[in-house]
Amino acid sequence: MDNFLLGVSIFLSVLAILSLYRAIFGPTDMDRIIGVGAVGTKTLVILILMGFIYKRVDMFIDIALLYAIINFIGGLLFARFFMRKGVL
Amino acid sequence: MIQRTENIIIRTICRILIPAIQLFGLYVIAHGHGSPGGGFQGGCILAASFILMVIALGLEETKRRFTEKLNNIFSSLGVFVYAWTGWMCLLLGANFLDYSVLSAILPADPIKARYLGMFSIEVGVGITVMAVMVSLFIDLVTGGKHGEGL
Amino acid sequence: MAPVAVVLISIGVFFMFSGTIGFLRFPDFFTRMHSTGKSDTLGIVLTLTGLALYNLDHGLTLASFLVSLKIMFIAIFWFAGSPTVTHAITRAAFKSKIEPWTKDGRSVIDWPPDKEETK
Amino acid sequence: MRYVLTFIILFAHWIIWSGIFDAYHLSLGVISCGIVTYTSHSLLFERKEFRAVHIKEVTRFIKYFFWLFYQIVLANIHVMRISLSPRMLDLIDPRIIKFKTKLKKDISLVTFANSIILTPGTITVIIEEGYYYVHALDRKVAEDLPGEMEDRVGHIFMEDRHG
Repeated sequence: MDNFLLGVSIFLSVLAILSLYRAIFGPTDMDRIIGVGAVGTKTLVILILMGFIYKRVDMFIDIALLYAIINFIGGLLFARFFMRKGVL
Repeated sequence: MIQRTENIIIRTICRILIPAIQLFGLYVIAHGHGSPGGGFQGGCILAASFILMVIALGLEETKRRFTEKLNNIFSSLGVFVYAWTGWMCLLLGANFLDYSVLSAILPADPIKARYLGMFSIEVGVGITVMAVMVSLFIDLVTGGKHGEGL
Repeated sequence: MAPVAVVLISIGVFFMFSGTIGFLRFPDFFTRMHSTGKSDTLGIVLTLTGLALYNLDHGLTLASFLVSLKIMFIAIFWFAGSPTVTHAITRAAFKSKIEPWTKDGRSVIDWPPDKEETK
Repeated sequence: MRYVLTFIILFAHWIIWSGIFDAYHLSLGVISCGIVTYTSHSLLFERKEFRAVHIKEVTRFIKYFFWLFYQIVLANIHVMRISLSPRMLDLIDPRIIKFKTKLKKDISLVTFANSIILTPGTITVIIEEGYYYVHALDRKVAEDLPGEMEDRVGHIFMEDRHG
């Protein structure tokens, strides 16, 4: 089972790197934002998987929840920041 | 002035999520000994909830809830708590922040007193970090004028 | 519990994979938003449900049950938060005049379409 | 009343997160929940009084949630087929459609908008004066709007009876 979880987290890392392509080369600013957001979703799952692999789920779960909150607030703030002269 | 968002979705969801985020920040401060986190991290999460409030309800409403005066009081209160926890140890004849001697004035044995001293330090750090982060954010987004911005 | 968890995690990861592929292939911003905002949400919810079930596999104690509840709490948080972020970014893009990619050039149409139009 | 309700909800969250049940941590939990209740009770509940109808709303919402999850899975498979297909550009026909809604309350507008967003193939772009602007990925998903989902959301929050 541990090997399965490890494989899943490696696969997710590959997906995160693929999403990073849009974050770097995205034609518009908004593409970059959702690229970063997509990397964030994969990182969230990887954090919990790491908790299972290191047998410290109760510890990593707090970090994952914090990561989810930061991702949420970051997305909203970036969306608001890149929309000039407007109210979100 | 950062206006209240006219967008129903963001306003409603933020209204529902802000209390949960604030409670999570307090949880991180209170459980700093047994799980990752502590004063600084918890203070940052509390500040994040206020940033969310600025997005959802606007700067004016946020300032009515968490006024400039309250902000100043909080940012010095945290340092006050931190410093006096240290000074109490000094006054009781030990080193700065050597909590175990606090058992002389607290109804607890030295191990429990060390625990409580650590907790009060974390509360002080958390309060200061929250207040300073919020005022930093407001100053940054408005260019220091607290008027136009973002 | 473990086989169910494996199946759920595999399906969730597959949804995330298809979301990433769509994210790379779709032609413009709005269509990319479709694939990354949605498939990732369903993928995360399925994966976290699978992990919560797997966590209960080591023996049902109060502590492990609470940890599973916490994992489900993250899933619910994501379920409420992710559409909001998607909406905020799409709205910001629309307001800052990013043109949607369409086949016939008419980006905004009334719905349901008029009778003459469908003929 | 809303103070009590907020406190109970927050304390349930605290118990799930904390997982330590000695007097010290529980008293910290009571203090923290008290602080958060005092600062943000008006955020969580806007209305002041509660009636028995609102319990019914919660149960209906949970029922609706399962139906929505089923729809999400169906629509996800549809979008997955599009995004993995080699002839992707022929299959999609994206456009922004605009339709009038009959929902009025804030909470039902938000629930409907978030349901539209969670169902793949459609994103709510703007809500303006009773009009929804929805970006749809192809014609098939656009034809389902507003449709059954709006009726169900209106049924949860009792739009027709002003409950």
